[in-house]
Amino acid sequence: MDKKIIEIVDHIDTSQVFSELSDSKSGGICVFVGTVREFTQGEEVISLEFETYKKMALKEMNKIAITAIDKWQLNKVIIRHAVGVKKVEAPVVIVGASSAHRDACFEACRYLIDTLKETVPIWKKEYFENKTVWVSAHP
Amino acid sequence: MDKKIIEIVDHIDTSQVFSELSDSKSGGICVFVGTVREFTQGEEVISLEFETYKKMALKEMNKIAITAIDKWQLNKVIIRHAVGVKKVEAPVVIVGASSAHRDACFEACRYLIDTLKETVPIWKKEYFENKTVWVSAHP
Amino acid sequence: MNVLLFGIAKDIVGKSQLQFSEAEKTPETVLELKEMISVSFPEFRKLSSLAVAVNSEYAEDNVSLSRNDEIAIIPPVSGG
Amino acid sequence: MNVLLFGIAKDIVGKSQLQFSEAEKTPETVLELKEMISVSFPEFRKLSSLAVAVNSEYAEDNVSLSRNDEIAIIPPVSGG
Repeated sequence: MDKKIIEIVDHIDTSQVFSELSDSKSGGICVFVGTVREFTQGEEVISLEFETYKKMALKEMNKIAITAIDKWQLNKVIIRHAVGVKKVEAPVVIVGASSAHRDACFEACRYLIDTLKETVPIWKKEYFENKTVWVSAHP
Repeated sequence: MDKKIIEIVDHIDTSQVFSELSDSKSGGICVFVGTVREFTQGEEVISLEFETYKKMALKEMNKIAITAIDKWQLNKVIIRHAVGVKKVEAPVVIVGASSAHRDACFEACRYLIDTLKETVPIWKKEYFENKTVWVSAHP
Repeated sequence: MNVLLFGIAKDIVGKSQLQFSEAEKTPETVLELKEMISVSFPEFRKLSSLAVAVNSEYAEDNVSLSRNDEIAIIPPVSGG
Repeated sequence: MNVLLFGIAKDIVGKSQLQFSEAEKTPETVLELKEMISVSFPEFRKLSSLAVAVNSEYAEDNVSLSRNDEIAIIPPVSGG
């Protein structure tokens, strides 16, 4: 079975992730979920909208997963990102790693989300009451 | 609603944890699950058995949660440990933290599991083919 | 030559693809493409960064472009 | 005075509680309790560590014990 789950989906179901990462050689599983926060810099967010260059995003997510599996000898990895409009509290990204010991899965999980945010072609637009903002677009 | 979920249970259901930690003020949720690994130091493990001094364990788990909430300004925390006999791949502990930004939930989650392993009165017995071992009992 | 546009790049140009017709001069390198779109749409100069992907891989400024490549403008990413 | 036993402590003593009858000398401090059980059951000396809880809180060696306290031997913990 493949060690990697790499997906871009319309809706993230968080309930299955520990089953997806379960492995008899693992003693630890670390998962991070990014969710829509109600306030950003004091302003109320109504929703977020995610757009992607899907073909390239999957390629970049795959590179991140392979690098992490290799570096931390992971048994399983998941990187799943949502697209479309997401309301407050909705999960927008889930990344996770399964390994023999906990150091590896914690470090790998952090690497997965940090690197995803740096390299994967996904764009987030914040909807406020009176404006919209493409996050990080401007200095 | 209380920010803390502190429990000792017979069976851990991992499917609800992200709902349990969901919070409109949170942008990140980090969860660690400890599972039964098939091999330890090259020997095949048949099962693990967990025993606890429940009253004291809940008190210690509560202290850990309060310290973490205070230190990392968490919105929600969960510490749930299983007792009884657990087979390979079964979840034995789940800890998680929900916070505005991801640094806090990653650091807090690591603190939760590390401190639980140091201070909470729970004991693990490994069952091998021909022997049983109380983990960490001897130098 | 078609250039795919995403996120704020799509908003700046006002459509999801930029087309260079057969008759037009087309950019020969990534750098030339960046310069051409920044002249036509000065809003690109205000972005935190601007990358280009060729055949769905990040491409350095000196990479050559051909009509059959899948080319995309990659404004600052913000997933997660 | 009853002393609760868990994990390997229960295996060493062979039961889940240690009882000091009214007639017996009972330990007056945590340290005295540790010494008494280590004399009666030398296997305790081989453990990585040995702690005592009084009323479900870790107690230092100098803490006094009374008959009404809930006292427990805490061998090295290994949760998680």
